[in-house]
Amino acid sequence: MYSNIVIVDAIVNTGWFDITTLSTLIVSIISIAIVLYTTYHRKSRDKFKIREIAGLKAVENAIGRATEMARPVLYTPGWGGDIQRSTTIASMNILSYVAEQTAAYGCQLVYPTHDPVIMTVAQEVIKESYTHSGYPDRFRAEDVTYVSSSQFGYAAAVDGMITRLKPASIFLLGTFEAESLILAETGNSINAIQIAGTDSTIQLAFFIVACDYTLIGEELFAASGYLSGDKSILASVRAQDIMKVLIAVFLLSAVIWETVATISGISGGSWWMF
Amino acid sequence: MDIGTLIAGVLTLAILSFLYRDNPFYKFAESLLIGVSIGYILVITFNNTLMALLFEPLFKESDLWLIIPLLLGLLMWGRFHKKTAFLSRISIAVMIGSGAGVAIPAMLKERTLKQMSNTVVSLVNASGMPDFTGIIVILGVISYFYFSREQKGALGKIAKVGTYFLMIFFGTTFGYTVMSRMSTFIGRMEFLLSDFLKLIH
Amino acid sequence: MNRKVPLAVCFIFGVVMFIQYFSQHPTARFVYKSILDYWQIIFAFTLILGIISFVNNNISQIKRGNNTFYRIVAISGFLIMPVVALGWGIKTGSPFMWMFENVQAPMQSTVFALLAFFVASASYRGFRARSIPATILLLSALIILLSRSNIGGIFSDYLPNIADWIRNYPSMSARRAILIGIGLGSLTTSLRVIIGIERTWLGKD
Amino acid sequence: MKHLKSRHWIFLGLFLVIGITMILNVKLNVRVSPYTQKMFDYIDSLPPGSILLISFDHEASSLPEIRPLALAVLRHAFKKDLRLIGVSLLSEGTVIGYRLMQKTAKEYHKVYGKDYVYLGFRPQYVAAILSMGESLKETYPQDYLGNKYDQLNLLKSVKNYNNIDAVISIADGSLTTHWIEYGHGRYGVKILGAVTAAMVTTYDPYLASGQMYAMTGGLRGAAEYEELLKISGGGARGMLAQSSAHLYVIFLIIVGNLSYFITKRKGRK
Repeated sequence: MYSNIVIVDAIVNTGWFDITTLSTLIVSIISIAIVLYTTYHRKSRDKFKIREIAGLKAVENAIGRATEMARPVLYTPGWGGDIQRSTTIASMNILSYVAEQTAAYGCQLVYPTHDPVIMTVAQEVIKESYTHSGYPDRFRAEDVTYVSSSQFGYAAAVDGMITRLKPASIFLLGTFEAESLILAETGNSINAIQIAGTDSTIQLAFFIVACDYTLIGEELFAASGYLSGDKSILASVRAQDIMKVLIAVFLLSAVIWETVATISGISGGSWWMF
Repeated sequence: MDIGTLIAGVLTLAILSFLYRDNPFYKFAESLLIGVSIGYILVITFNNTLMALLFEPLFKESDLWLIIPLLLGLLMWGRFHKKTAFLSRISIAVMIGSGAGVAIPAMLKERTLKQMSNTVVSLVNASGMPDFTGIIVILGVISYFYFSREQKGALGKIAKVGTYFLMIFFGTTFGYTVMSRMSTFIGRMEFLLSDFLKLIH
Repeated sequence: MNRKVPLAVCFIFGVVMFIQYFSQHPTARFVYKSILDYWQIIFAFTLILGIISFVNNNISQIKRGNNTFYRIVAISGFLIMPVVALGWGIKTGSPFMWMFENVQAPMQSTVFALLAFFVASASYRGFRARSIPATILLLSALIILLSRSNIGGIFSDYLPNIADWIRNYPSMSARRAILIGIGLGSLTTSLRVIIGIERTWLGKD
Repeated sequence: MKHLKSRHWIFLGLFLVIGITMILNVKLNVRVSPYTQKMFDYIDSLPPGSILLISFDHEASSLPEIRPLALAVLRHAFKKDLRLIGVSLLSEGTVIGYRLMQKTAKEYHKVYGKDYVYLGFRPQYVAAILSMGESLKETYPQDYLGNKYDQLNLLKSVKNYNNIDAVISIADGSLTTHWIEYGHGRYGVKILGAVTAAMVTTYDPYLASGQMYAMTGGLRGAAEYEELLKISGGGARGMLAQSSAHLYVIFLIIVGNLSYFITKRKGRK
């Protein structure tokens, strides 16, 4: 125990560079290079086309439906995230698209959240989207509300909103925890169309069962790129795909290496361990 | 019965009444819950963050570095006025930027690299039995999340296998979560039946 | 100006926080810890904005005669907590903690407990063997549920073993794959934020 | 009766199933899973005086499921004369954590400050975890009761995670992930989890990869733990209701599918 402390202290107190993070640094640099390449290399950027994601078509339909029924659209980013989280950022992108649509159709957009910082950013995003689509006067700041930072205070509040406002469409996009099914089932009881998407793997199971469309994990990030329509944002989806091919190659070779090592009984070293 | 248990019991029933439909009891409980929980977070944040992290070290120990976060916090209040509202973007930029900076290496290491390393196992395990699950699943699911091409042909087939495995995962999770949710309700029932109604001991 | 300064700030803080990950030097640790404290402090100030929006919304609803009673309940619920905290402190046994333990906590647990019912109705409605994937979902959920029920040993040891196998191999591998993907998604999103391509948070151009 | 929808009947059914089985108050035997066994064995193997950091990473809402589990783990630790430091990453877990520690400490006649301390809550979990890795004292200059850090005997030898044998995260959500990713990832401290059943699959990959050392989950985990400790608690009491509720859900799935296929067939004719 004591010698451990000495070693750790030695690492902590001396050099500027922590050698144990070397592999992460190398992979980070490679990944950053790939993203920068796909973003700034015009040719590869313009060629790229993203495949269709089922949930995305539904977004427009959902807003259309709300307009026809003259009922609001409810959008909430879940209780689990804060503004620093990449899922929240991805959700903001989709929100910006949805807000432009609801502005154009003159449909009310309600956005309850548990985090005051998310609230301020969402107000900004929605307001600007309304201005962008030419209807700044349709924006109502009180529709973007802070409800409560407590998980089930938030769930109870959003549940109340769903039962009373009876939104025609509900977007559950962001980081969700246990409140996911409370919201999704309440949404179901008023027959709303529900589009969900999250990186919280557990809640995905509930969304798949209870919602009409679910963006699974990474699809949420891809969708945010797709809907923003921004080429340089889409380029990072391409970057992710390139990395996935590299990962597949890496995994296959490592598995073959390890299998050969097991069969031959000669250990080849674990070079794939990070 | 003490007054606390009585209140807790009545409020518990009020919330449960939502299962029938929205009603005045639920509305009352909901409003109270929202109000009280916001009050709670205000007190706790004031105590644990503003006092402990900012005011005490700044004013008692004169830790002048803390003027920076104090200013960043005050910039958020720029939003009270239209003309100064843009100032809050600087504080938000600090949060979003630094959050992104932390996330890149941390997510890469813990989510991607570690999980990759752990997928690598020999196709023949120690007892000589073949073991393909790990690799098939990972390749299948990764190809499901491959966005550059339509899911047709070979890619489509692999992606389909991926979908099946995703469904197994979702099913398993659902199964386990049913357990958890039932436990929570059982716990509430235990409170109602023993502490509140005194039907069981 | 309104956009350039925040974008520059975002870039600088992003790069600094990225670099510090690879260093254990005391200066790097200090910078890191300080910035994490900033998050909390900024949050605390912003909470006031959130609360003002909450109070304003309720007051304007009261003025419009919209659900006046419930709005008053919400506002008084909110006011009572800081008041009792100022009066008697927030230690265990104080009125503040009494409110938390007898009003807030039981209601929260009960909202959570509603999930048991929603799980039941979702199982009835959502688990239909409509397609092959849906059937797979259904079967794996059923196996787990059966294996975790414990009624007089009706089910032999086989079922828990099968369930454990599903959990440890196919299910876990699928989750790993999702995690790998999410890691990549977060990476690219974060990078876009730092280099300023991703600026939705600033509003549209 | 007219406005009762199928949903309402399902709800009523569940209410009755759980209500009746609980009033019956029958105890079932449980088979101890290898996961719970590993957790138990680890804590059992620690020499007396070892220090565990218990993190109450849950909200008040999940107390019904968390409480039996937390009690079982705390009782085990106190029984083995381990020393405990309590913290909380969610403000709502704070008072609950304190109450649970206080209650179990009293059962085993443990002294505050010597055998256990409670440091309380720090917001922003990632920040809190990392800051404890640097210095526990700087993160918590005072304990929950307002005592200065240095005045507490137990904490005198504790600087950071290096002086702690393991962290047990008692969680109802994904906070344990942060313990794993930052506490273990960055500082190499051993992480154990006592989590709700819903979270079990989330942590499987971490458990398999060794990033998390051991884990036990749910009311069922609590019942297993109680069995190992040879005590009776809330875990075992709820097992019949739990199993009946599972069977009820299975029944609903089957009925749902039958009605689906019957309507489909009718539609075809």
